[in-house]
Amino acid sequence: MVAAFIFMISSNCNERKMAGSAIRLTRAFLPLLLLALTSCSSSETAEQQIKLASSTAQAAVMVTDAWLSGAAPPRYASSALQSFTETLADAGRQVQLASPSDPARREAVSTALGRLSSAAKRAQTAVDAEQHAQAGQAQRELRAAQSDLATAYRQYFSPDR
Amino acid sequence: MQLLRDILDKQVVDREQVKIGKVDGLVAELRQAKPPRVIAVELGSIALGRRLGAVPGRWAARLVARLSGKRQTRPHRIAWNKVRDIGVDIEFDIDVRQTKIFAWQDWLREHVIGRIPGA
Amino acid sequence: MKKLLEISLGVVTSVGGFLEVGSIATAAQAGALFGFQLVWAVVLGTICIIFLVEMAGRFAAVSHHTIADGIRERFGFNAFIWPLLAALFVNFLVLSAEIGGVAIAAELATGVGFQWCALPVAFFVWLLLWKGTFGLIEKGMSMLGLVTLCFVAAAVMLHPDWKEVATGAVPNLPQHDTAKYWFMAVSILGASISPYLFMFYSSGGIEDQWDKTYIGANRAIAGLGMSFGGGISVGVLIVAALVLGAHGVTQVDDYNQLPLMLIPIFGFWGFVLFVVSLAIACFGAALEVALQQAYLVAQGFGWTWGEDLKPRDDPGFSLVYTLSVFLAAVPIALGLDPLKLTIFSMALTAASLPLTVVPFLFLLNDDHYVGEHCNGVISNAAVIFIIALGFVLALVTIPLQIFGGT
Amino acid sequence: MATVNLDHLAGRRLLSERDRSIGYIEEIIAEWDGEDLVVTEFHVGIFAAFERLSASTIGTALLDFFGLRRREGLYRIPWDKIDISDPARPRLLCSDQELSGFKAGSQRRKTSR
Repeated sequence: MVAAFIFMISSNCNERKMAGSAIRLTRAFLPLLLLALTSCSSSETAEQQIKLASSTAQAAVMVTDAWLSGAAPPRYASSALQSFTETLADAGRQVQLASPSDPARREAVSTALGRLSSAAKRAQTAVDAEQHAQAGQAQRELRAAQSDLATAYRQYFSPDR
Repeated sequence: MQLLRDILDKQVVDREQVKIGKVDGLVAELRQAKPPRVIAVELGSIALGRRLGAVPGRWAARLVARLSGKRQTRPHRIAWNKVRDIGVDIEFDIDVRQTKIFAWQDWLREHVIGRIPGA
Repeated sequence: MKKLLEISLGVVTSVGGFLEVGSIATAAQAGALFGFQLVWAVVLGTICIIFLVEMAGRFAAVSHHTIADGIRERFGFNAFIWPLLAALFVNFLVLSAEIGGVAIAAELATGVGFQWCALPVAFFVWLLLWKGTFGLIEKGMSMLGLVTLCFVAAAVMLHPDWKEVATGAVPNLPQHDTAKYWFMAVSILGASISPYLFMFYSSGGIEDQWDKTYIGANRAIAGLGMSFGGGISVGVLIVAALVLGAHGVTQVDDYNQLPLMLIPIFGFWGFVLFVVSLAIACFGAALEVALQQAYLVAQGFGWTWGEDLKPRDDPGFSLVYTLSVFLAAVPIALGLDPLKLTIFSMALTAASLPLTVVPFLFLLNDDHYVGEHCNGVISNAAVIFIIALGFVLALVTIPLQIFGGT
Repeated sequence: MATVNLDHLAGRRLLSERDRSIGYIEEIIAEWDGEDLVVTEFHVGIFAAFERLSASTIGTALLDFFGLRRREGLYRIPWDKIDISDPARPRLLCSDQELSGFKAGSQRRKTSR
């Protein structure tokens, strides 16, 4: 973009040369752009996945809360919880794929993530079935698994051992 | 008058102030032992294509020929002696409806836009 | 009295034009992850857009030409083609994002997946452009857009620590997630300083038949309107910080998280308000961006244009917005995540700024066009600053996209 | 009748008789001769686009700022000293010696409008 602008100012000088450089420019930028687009999903580290999962779990708690108090329409709550379940499950898979420096620690994290994901799933089922008690239980489960995750996270990144 | 600065690329309007296009090209006549004389302005995609270079110019001409169904096409020209006012816009003493400049817009109106309800 | 009415109407209009999916999404993400730390980006972006909008309006009022006209006529076709292509591409992404925003609102309201809503949304946008007048689109939609003030109300009701908000208004360095911080700052700036906004504004000046008597009104509208718009963005940011961030929802990567901003404050009505705000803000912006695509092409090539004309009287113009709207709906209909697209397109908008802002420096000092109403020292300094900012943003966007992108 | 597109001359490199590059065509000056608008001279220099932009005060201010206005090598060449029959390859029709007589002084701005 910048280079294109420089062309603009030095402009009219040689139009065909300009067009040629522009093509070269695009050729240079296209891979970068593609890289930028694709890197969004692939370059996430375990740490980012855990942060994302923790945030998503909190959102699941909030949605369940909102549904329990009648503030969120069931359709929205259900599809939001479904989406959060998928995000959590996906985070679990990503952590599994992360560098296996210490399998025990990684296992703790991915267990916590699995627990979160299934709790979110249960919350969604409860919302679909309009069972408030179950939803409340799923919410407590989410909170518990959340603190598991926090512990596992601290161990995962602790410097000792 | 500075032709590139004050004429080229300026808005062209007809005598009814209808916006016709921009001055996409400027044609001069070469004369024996006399300075070149500006004889017309050119408008349209062919003139624009040519400004980007010979190759885009040929593409534009081929595309226009294909779309209009004619074998060969040239840029639209308005004779310079019709010029009436040169300001921020350049006004020509013509009526755009009597030229072929808006032929494609007319075609579009008749075949596409006009067929959609509510146009 | 009539002028006062004009001004207030204009202010309402620009408030409506300011807030769209980009400003909502970027402010929500920034607030959730960084609290009030990025308020400065909204403030800076708002100040920049005030200057640009004021200049675009003044240029239109004095010269009866739009900024796009001016770029083509002054710089020539061979130079114009670059900002033209850049703006068409960026606007395409933004339009797509706006259609996606309305589609998300529709999904939240009805439960029908957003990709199924994209084409119907595009159809409604097109229908309003096809049948509506400029006044209807500009004033009608923006009046409805005032519903977004609910974010400001929510922010006030949360009793934020205003001193902390004010501290955030001063640029500061991040304590964590450095790449993400700067990426968000770039996205917020891109969402605030949108080329479509000031280019559309100058076309609007022509559509509303402004002349030199509007210079004062224009100044007031630009200043007040954009400040109010920026105020609403800050409102979104505060709400996101105090609701989402405070509950530990720091990564707003899923549009399902967005309604949670207002639910804890207004209950069920919070959900409704959010959906309505999102739908209206994005719908209005979609109308404006689609029109801007048509303005850009028609003005660049000198065709007859005007939203008040019947489509059969400016077929070329009508064709451009028709194609723009439906093409932009395609990525959403194919299931591209609207939130991701929004953030990406806002960063790209920021990167495209130099191409569209540099011409201001020349056009607003050209006595051929603006005569005695050319830029003063302050305005010129502002443009030069924005250009410099634009260059920095253009240089950092791609690396940040890779390292800090969502 | 031989015609030529003046717009194609914009920004073209001008070569001398001995294929030396003189500069780029920055501007074409025309004057009214009765009913006719005739080309009188060409401005040839090292910057192609700036001539157009110089219509704006900031344009000239920028040029001054970067010290580009008192550049060497801006020529104002009369119409009959350049062969423009092929606008993609304009050619100078006079000797280098004659050319140096066309070098513009600092008062060159006066031609505008």
